[in-house]
Order: sequence, then C-alpha cells, then structure tokens
Amino acid sequence: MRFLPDAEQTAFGRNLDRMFAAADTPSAVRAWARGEHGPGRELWARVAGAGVFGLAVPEAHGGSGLLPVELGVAFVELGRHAAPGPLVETVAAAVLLGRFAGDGLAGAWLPRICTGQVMASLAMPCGGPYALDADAADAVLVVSGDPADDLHLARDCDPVQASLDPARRLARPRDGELLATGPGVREAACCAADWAAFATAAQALGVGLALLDRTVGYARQRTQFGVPIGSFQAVKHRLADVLIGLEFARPLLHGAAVALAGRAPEASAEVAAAKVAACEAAYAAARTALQVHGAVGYTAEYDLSLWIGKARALRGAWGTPAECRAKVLHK
Amino acid sequence: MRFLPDAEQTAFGRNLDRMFAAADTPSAVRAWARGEHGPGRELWARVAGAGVFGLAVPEAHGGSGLLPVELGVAFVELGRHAAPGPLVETVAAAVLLGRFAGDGLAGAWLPRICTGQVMASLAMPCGGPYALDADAADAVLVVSGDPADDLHLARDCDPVQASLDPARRLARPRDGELLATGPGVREAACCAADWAAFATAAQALGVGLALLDRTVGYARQRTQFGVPIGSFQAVKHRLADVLIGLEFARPLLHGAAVALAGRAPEASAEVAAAKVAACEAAYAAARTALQVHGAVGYTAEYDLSLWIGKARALRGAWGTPAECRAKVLHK
Amino acid sequence: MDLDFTPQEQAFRADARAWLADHVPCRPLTSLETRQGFAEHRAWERTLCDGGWSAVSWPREYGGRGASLLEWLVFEEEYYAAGAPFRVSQNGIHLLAPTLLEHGTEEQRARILPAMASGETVWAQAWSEPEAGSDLASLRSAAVRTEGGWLLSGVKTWSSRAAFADRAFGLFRSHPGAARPHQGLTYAMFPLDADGVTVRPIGRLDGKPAFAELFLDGVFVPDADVIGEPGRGWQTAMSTAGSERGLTLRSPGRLAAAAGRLAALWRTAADPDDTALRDRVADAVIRARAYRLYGYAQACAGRLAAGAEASLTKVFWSELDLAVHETALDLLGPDGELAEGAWPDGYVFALAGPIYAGTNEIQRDIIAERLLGLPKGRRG
Amino acid sequence: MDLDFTPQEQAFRADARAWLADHVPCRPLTSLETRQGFAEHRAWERTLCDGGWSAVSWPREYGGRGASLLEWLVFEEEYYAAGAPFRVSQNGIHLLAPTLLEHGTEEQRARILPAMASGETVWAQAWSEPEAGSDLASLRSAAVRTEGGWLLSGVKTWSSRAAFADRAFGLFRSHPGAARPHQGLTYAMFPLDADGVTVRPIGRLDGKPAFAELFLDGVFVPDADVIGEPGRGWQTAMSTAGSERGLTLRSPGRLAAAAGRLAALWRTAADPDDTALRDRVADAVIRARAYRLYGYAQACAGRLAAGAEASLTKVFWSELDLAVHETALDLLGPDGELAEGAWPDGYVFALAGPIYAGTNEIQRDIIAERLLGLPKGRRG
Repeated sequence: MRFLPDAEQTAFGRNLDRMFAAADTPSAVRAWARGEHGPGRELWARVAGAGVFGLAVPEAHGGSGLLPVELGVAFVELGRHAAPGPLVETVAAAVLLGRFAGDGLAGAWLPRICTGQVMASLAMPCGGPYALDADAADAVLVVSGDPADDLHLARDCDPVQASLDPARRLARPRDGELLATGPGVREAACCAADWAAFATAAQALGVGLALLDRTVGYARQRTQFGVPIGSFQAVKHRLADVLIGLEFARPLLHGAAVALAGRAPEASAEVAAAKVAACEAAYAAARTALQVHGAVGYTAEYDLSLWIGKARALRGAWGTPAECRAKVLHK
Repeated sequence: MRFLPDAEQTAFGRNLDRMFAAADTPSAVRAWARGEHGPGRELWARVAGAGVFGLAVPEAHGGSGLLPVELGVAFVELGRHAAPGPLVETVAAAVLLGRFAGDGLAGAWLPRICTGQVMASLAMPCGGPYALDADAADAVLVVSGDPADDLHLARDCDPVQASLDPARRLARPRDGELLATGPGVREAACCAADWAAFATAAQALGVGLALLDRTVGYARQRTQFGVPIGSFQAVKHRLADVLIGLEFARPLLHGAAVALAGRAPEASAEVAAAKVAACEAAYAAARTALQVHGAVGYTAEYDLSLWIGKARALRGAWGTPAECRAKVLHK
Repeated sequence: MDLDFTPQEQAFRADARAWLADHVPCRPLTSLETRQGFAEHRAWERTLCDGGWSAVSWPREYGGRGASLLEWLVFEEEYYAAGAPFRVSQNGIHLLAPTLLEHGTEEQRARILPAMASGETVWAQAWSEPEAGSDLASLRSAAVRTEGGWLLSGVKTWSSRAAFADRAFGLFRSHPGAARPHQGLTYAMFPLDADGVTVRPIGRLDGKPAFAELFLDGVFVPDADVIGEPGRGWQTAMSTAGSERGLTLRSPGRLAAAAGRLAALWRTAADPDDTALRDRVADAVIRARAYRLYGYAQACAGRLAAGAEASLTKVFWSELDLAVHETALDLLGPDGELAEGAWPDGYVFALAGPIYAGTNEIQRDIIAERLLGLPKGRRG
Repeated sequence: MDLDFTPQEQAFRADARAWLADHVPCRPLTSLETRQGFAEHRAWERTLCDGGWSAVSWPREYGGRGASLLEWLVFEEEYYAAGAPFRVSQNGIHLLAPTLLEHGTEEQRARILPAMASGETVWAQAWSEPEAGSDLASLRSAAVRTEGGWLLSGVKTWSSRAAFADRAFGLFRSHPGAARPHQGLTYAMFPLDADGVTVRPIGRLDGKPAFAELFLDGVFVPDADVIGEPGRGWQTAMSTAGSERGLTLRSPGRLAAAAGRLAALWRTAADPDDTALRDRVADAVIRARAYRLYGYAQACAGRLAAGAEASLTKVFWSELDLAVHETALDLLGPDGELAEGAWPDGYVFALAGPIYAGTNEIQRDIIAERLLGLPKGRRG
C-alpha cells in the first residue's frame, strides 16, 4: 500500500502552487467577477499547460489518461488559490465526452480541452439547472431529458446571474444541437458527475486550507487587548477544529481518487463521502475565518472574501450535503 | 399582560426549593435507585403536602383545579433537586382521570393522588412501552389498543430495568382490569400526554439549572495551571452557551403553561416547543457539566451524576426531540 | 401569568397593522446598501414618520408616540410581518437616540430627534478604528480642545451606513493622560460632509458599500454636539452599547417574521418528509418563538434586556438569524447560490451578526463573567 | 497512490479473521468494569495470547508477532468487526508497553511484557491526582529515595481498571527542588496489593467501578521497577501520552466497527425516510471511514500519529465515538433509555472519551499551539 502522494505528485502540486502565487491570481479572480475574462483566460492557459485538463482525457485524445489522484492534487491547488472559471465543469465535460471515444465528438473536443483552447461548462440534472460561467465558456454542454439521455450543445444561455461567490456566475442554458442520445449518455453523465463531485471536493479542501492559513496568520499578528488574538482560547479552539475537519477530509479525498482510478463500484459513495467532508470542513473554515477576522473579513476588498463565498458555493455544487450522505448509505 | 410568575408563584417555588434542600434529597434519590423507596416516599408525601399533585386535579376531587403555571414552577424545583419517582406520570394520570370526572374513577383515585397516598405510573403509546418506577407505584395505568381507546389498571409488570438515570427504573406493564374504553379515553390521553410533556420540560429546565449552578461553582473553585478553571475562555464560553439555552427555554415553558391554562388549540405545539428547547438545553448542560468537571463528574458517588443521567432520560421521555419538532410545524 | 393584551394594546396593534397594510410598498425596495436603495429607504422613513410610526417608543414631542415597551414589541411584530423595509435609520433610532434621551440636553433632543425620525438626517455609527475593534477602549482618534468646541482627528472604520449617511457619532480620546483606557473619552457627533472628513465606502462580502472608513482631519465639533460630559464618553456610550446588543437592534418581531417566511418557504418548496430540513425549520420557529416570549417577559419586567443580559440576547438573535438564512439557502437548492434576492441578501447580512455590536466571543466573556460570576480572564 | 494490501498482509488478515471466527465468544462477556467481567476478560486475554494475537505489533520475543503498523491496523479492523471483547489489558499494551520498549531495560521487558500479553498481569495507569488532572505536571505524590529503591506516598485517582488490576504505573515527584514542575519526576511501577497500597474503587456514572483511588503510604519500589532515569519521568512518560491519545488507544478498526453496527441498526430499526437520522448515521460512517484511511496514510508514512498530531486523532475519535452512541440511543427510541446492553454501556464509556487521556480542551490547545503555531496562552 502506498496511500500517500508520491514525490512526483507532491512536486506537481507544489509547482501549481508556485505558478498561481506568481500570477497575481486574486486580480484575475476580481476581473473575472467583473466579467473581464482576459486574465482568467491567461491563467486557464497555464493550468492547461501544466497538463491539468489532460488528467481527465484519454491518451488517444491528447490527454494523459484518467488520473484522479493527480487531478485531486491539482484541484486542491486550484482551490487554494481560488482560481476562477468552470474548472470542474471542463473536467466533467471531458470525462463525459471521453466516454464517447470512437465517435467523432471526443475527437472534436477533447484535444482542445487539453490545450485549454476550449473552456467548457456543463449542466446536468444532478447538478442543478445552471451552467457555471456560461458567458466565458467556449462550449456549454447540457444533459437533459427524462431519463437524462440527451446531450446537447447549448445554443445560448439566459443572462449570467451573480452568485454568493462573485467569481462564480450562473446561467440557465437553452438546449441547442443534439450531440448524442441514449443510455450511453446517461451512463457517461453519471460517471462525469462523480468526477465533478470529486474535483469539487478537492477544490473545497484547497479553499479550506487557504482559509485556515490566512486566518492563522491573521490571528498571530492581529493584536487586541494587548495580545495577539490567536492567544485567546476561543480563537485557538475554533481554528483547531478547522484543522481537524480538513485533516480528516484529506484521506477521504485520496480514497475517492483511488476508487475512481480503479473504477471501483463503490466509487460514487467514496466520492460522496469526500465531497461532504471536504465541503463541510471548508464551510466551517470560512465561518471561522470570518469570525476571527471580524469586520475586515467581511469586506470584498480584502482577499479573504474570494475564498469565503467559494466555500459556501462549493458546498452545494455537484451534490448537496444531504444528497452525498444519502449516497454514502445507499451505495 | 403579566408574563412573569407572580409573587405567590415565586414564593411557592422558593418554598419547595427550601424543602428539598432541607430534606437531604440526594440520599433519597440514591436509596430510590437501590429500590429502597422509604425516603423517596417521605419526600413524595411532602410534595403532595405542598399541594403539587393537586395542581393537576379539579377542585371537585380535592385539587386546586388545573393550574399549569404553578405546576411548572413546582416541576422546575423537582428537577432542580432531582426528586425521584413517577412525578410526571402521577400528574398525567391525574389529568387523564380528571377527564372522566363524574364517573366513579376520578372520585376513586384523584383525592388519593392529591394527598400523596397514591403514587401512579402510566404507560401510553405516545410515551413508549415502559412505565416509570412501576415497582414503587401504587397504581400503574395503561392506555392501549389501536386506536388507543382502552384504559387498564395494570395487573402487574415485568421486572423493573435500570435506566441511564439510576433513579428511573422502567418496567413493561401487563394489561389488567379494564377501567374505561372509547374515544373519550383517547382524547383524555392526548391531553394527559401534553401535561406529561409539559411537566417533563419543566423538570428538565430545573435539571439544567442545577447542572449549571453546580458547574459554575466548581469552575470557580477548581484550580489547574495555577488558576481557577472558570477563568479559561473555553470553559466560560461553554457555560455561557448553557445559560443562553436555559434562559430562552424558560419563556417557552411559561408560554406553554399559559396555553395549557387557556386550553388553547395550539397548546400541544407550544408544549412541544418548550419540551424540545428545555430538554436540549438540559442535555447540553449535562454534557458541559461533565466536561468541565472532568473525571469527578463521571463518578456515581459525586452528586452531579444524579442530574447528568436524568438530563439524558428526560430528553426522550414523553416526546423525543424529533417528535416535538414535528408537532411544532404540523400544529 | 398570561399573554393577554389590553384593549389599548390591541387597538395599537390594529392601528399599526392597518397603516402598514396601506403603506408598505408592494415591491421590495432596492437594497439599502446601494445609493438608490438608500434614497428609497430614506423616503420610506419619511412616510413612516408622517404616519407617526418612525420611532414609536419616543416621547410624542420628538416625533414618537410614547409607546410602552410592549407596544414597541407589538409594532416590530406587525412591521416585519407586513414585510416592511429594513430601517436605514436604525443606527440613529436604536443607538444614538437612547443616549440622547438619557444623557443629551433638551436642545440636542429637540434639534436632532425629529430630523432623525423623519429620515431627514440619517446617522452612521463611528465606533471602531483599525486598531480598536473588539478592544474598543484602545481607540486613538483624538478630540483636541479648541475655542467653542473640539477638533476631531484620526481614522474610524466599519462605520455602518456611512457611505450614504448624513452624520455620525462616536468616541474620541480627549484627555490622553487618563489612568485607564476607558477614561478620557468624549462622545461627539459630526456631519459626514464637514470640512476635514473623507468618507471611503467599503464593500461588504457581496461588494455593496454597507460601511465606510472615515478619515478625520481637524473636524470641528461645537460643544453643542458633544453628548454628556467631555472625558466621560465611555460611560455615556455604554447605555448605547447595551441597547445595541439587546432586543432593540434586532427585535423579536423581525426574527419571528424571518422564521415565519422560512416556514412558509419550507411548506411550499421542501419535501415535507425530509426530516433533516424539517428539524432545522422547526428549531428556527421554536427559537423565534422563544425570543418573542422572552421579549414579552422583559417588557413585563419593565426593562428591555440591558447591560450584561443584553449579551444573552445578542448571541441568541445573531445565531438564530444566521441559522434561519442558512436553512433557507439549503432549502432553495441550486437557487440558493444566486446572489440576488431577499434570502441571499439576508444571508450576507446575517453573516455579520456574530461580529458587529461586539463579537459573540466578547458577549460570551461578558455572560460568563458578569452573569455567571466566573473569574475574569486575560481580556481587558 | 493505492489501497492495496500485499499478499503477506492479506494472509495476515485472513489468519486473523479465521482465528477470530473460531475463538471470539458467541455471547458478549460481562462488562469488564465488574469483578466477574474482569475475570472473563482476563481469560480472554489468555486465549488471545495463546493464539499469538494479544500484542501483534510487539517483537515475537515478548509474545507479539512483529506485525507492521499496517498489519496492526488490519488486526484491529478484524478484531472489532468480529465483535471481539474490549481489551482489559489496553492500558498496559498501549500505554506502558511502548514506554518499556523505548525506555525500559531488557530485564524489564523480558519480565513484564509476556505476563502483560497473557493477561497474567493486568495494568492500571496511575497518572492523575486529586489536584493534578489536566495540569498533570502539578502532581505531588512523592517518591523518596531508600536503599535499593524508592518509597511512594500520596494519592492517585481516576486510575482506570485499578479496582481489579494487578499492578499500576505512574509518575512521582522524586526531586522536589526542581526548577520546573515537569522536572524531578520518576516513572515507577508498583503492585496494587503491595504493603502500603489501599485501593478504593470508584463507580463511573452507571456505578460500575471503572476506576479507583489509590492511597500510597511508603510503598517500596525497587530500582528495577523504575523506568528510565529517575527525575526524568516526565520525558519518559511523554511517549506514552502521545501513544495514548493517538490511533492506538481507540483504533480506526474499533470505530469502524461501531459505525458499522450503527448503520446496521439504522437499516433494521429506523425509518429509512427519516433523513435527520440518516444524516447522522451517514456522518458516523463517513467519519469512521476517514479515520480508517487516515490510519492507512499514517502507516504508509511510517508513523502512528504521535506528538501533537496525536491530539488531532484524540479529539476526532472521542467525538466520533460519542456521536455514534448518541445516535444509536436516539435510534433505539424508548429502549435507548435502558441501562443494560452494548449501546448504553458504550454510551457511558464514550462520555468519558473527551475527558481522559488529556481533555479535549487541552488537546485543542496543543493543536493550536504546536500544529498551527498560535501563541501560547496562559495555560502552563
């Protein structure tokens, strides 16, 4: 058993971390929130260049084969830096299309997803009616019907709506060209949903880690009543609880990655467990971060806000806590 | 509006408080837990002498008429002192029988309940299959059937079983003599169930107040790391939360008393709200009391244990939290 | 013990209900944290004032209607049950006005209160400073004596409503040599458009400028705009602080309406068999009911939880408000992520509840030390 | 990354499972907190030892089977999944033995460990004193030098298992002039039936004598029964403390079995549509799974969470254990109030989890200060 990231995987994460740190990611996020996609698109190209999207694409289509462990490592960093855009949706779209390998669709889209040329968004019944960042995406895929057997390329979308995470903008897509239909779509969509939930869980873990880091740093230096507020037991204990939540979400995420890699029948349940644990830990981190920072944490101009809203949004995205818990028990 | 206990009601509570404090109640409780009912029976006589049981009995049968406010005041004190015996059940039995005023039953039992000669226990479908302290009770009433239209006097009971509160011993009664039957029984049982839940809520509030008092006292004098443990913020904040829980349960209890007194149609829901709030507050008080006391709180020989087990037991008695919450919304 | 209203109180309720039914805008106003919304809310204050409902508990001479505590609770119930707008004058009416009524001069009351009631003057609070948040007594902004008044300098921040308000009130260090940090402070009022004042709006989490930073550079305040004795501003302000935390800032009626809307949402939008959601909705309803009854008890006792007891209330309503809104967002499913609408707006607002008016950590310290008598810790 | 077991590990699991299937008593033993139950559990330790399963991670020479960390985790999974009895030798095996293996002499190991593995000697811990609980370093019981050893005097309390155990181990102040409270302590072992020892059993919440108070009056301890260097007992004991809090005291396998039983109870006894209960059961299953995977990761990293990391584990398993049992009692409805049975017994046991082995408050302080690097507070 080797239930730890290996040196290469660790280095991959570290390199992504450095890349984002050097790229003034917060500015790109703020621009994205204003609907200015240029800086975010540059970041997207670098994410693609690092091979992140290829981790969800078969080798035949320019990817590295489906590598959930590495994908998880990457999405923790994407979350840690609050990277903008339909990252999860593009990965899920890649998985969905990858299941149609052989017919023309995969060949048409997947190579361009790998290179970052195509930023895809995706709406499926299990993820709600909205497509994330539909205004920025090059393609919005829609799975619909009852049963959900139809795969459409959305013709267009309703206007994007702001969300509680200013960097996440939601739009209701309208069905367009029918790309494929049949039970194969449904099966592929189920698989894609697992990958979406998994990537969201990893992203949430990264969000939580960033919130904890920043809050610990703040609590060390912010002084009230003549002492650093981090010396108050109430602050200490809340932050300790945040660390516990995140540290015990991490192995579930790794377990889900292993299950996805092995196409294990219990992968859905493992992903659901990781999703609820990581998202609840991240949301608790956000609440604590806000409370420990006080008013400054409540302001949009302070970078902390980039993660606070995201923690709330990811909690509901691609599987609510209740849906995940049901999946864990009914597997 | 006069939504506060009046001077007489306050004095009534204070007198009961003094009576229990002078009576070495903890010894009576411990004896009761061993199945030695003598000291508990003496206490019972004093409770009756103070007029507590009469508060649930019509004047025609020797009581003071149904006075839920005063009954609530009394049961807070009964809880505060962890008084043993089927106190709630005797009150509920009185209310049940009082609904048959005119026929012989009420006349046969109620005067003797008022004077403390009859200690009654009671099992009804909504309260589960067990009768509290059936071995000590002079009469065990059972409402059963489907619909629950039959009122029996239990012939005998299965052996008493210990519960998580050593002073509460449970037994499954066997049907005996049929005392009454028909929809009137069912209607009276519903009313009795509300009174049982109400008295339990009051008792729980008293239990919680006692736990808080004792724990605050302990935290003030117990020293670790050179300071009273009550100066640690973690201890302070837990105790503050306990106080908040109890202080906001109290008005719900008073509101339920007013609703019962006015036979208001929403009385069931008001009682349910008070029950869940008081019982959850008392259980939180117990968990905090245990944690702040540490090992000494975990010992049977330390009096705190008399309240800790009771807080757990009352939480489930006469309406679980889930049942109460359902009642609040479906009134 | 009873929960009966007198015929007079019932008439008061009926009057309030009827007036609100006639006047509450049928469409929600724009968020008061925007320029347009601020203006709309200011106009609503004028309408309220014309009806005599702007500050019901004040004496009639200042624009109130001399309502009792219980009547005030009734008004708040009716007000929020009618879906009436949030009060842009809240800071003035519930923080400044009680201080003026207790410590102000007759001239101050006559000059300030009617304009406050009508929304002509909207007030911002200016307590916090960059280095003085929870530890308010460590504030540094200065009031320097000058002829006929004081010159204020320094930085105030997290000043709610200040982006669009007219005037502000706060504490300033006027006697820097005082033995203890709580001493030597002066309670002063100043216009936000005065010479020397720079207002920098600050966006809250969703970007709306719900507060501002105030840079003060020799702002002149005449003696007439100092409340109470100079140098004893802390003592003067404490009545305000208790009032801020207690029932008045977030009334039982307001929370009851929020819980009621949540229950209505649950009935229409949720799976009734989903007991997990049901339990959360029920708890919100129960806690809102507890708060309402708690308010009645306080009114019957002749006081609205003040002093340390106000801290119990502050923790209770702020946590309840957040629970109500978190539950609503969960109930809304995917729509719960959208930023527009009363629920997400209320959620972002509720997130600040455990922070402002003294963090809940400070409130719990106060509860433990002053109500439970636990030994003082290192704080302070 | 993988979760694959080697053929050797798989064989180890199969061996353990087969042996347990053959030997685990079909009826639960009497509670080990009773005299009769204690004897039954001691006999079970003998059976385990005869099978070679009593202390799998120890070297073979002392009665172990030299199992790896991962194999130990596997054994614990199989052990508790098989419904095998709780371990009356737990204190010795998981607290004393690691200390002896690290700091003991070869003579001590050879003399003490095999008898511990067989249940011939059952050990109690004797850390706490009436005035030294969370603040363990303030202990006062004394070790006074005498010819060939030490004389112990003082009071030890909350000594788990001591009502029926054979020997105990603990810390004693041997060099009272030391500069700091953590210095000048000596780690000593002594028989509970020695001259000068009085054992007063103490009943836990349900009255069962789960621990005892020990009065020591000049109890002679030969030098051979001191572990490590006299005066440096605190340092010697710390390895034990980390071990107590970490994975070893309450293994992932034990919690996984508890969560599994809860899920089984839920499937048979609960309304499947009751989502409130379902969520609690699911959370227990998820957290138990997290703990199991966390254990694997630790084993792969070659360490079982020690030092400050053990504090994370301690808080996690103690809260999980309590949540599992509280949920079970709620699931049981009216039967959840009864005292007899595995669930209520486990509930009472779980209530102590956040207290022993260092309260969870102390653990959170350690996490905050040592893992997060927050400034030390007033404690210590």
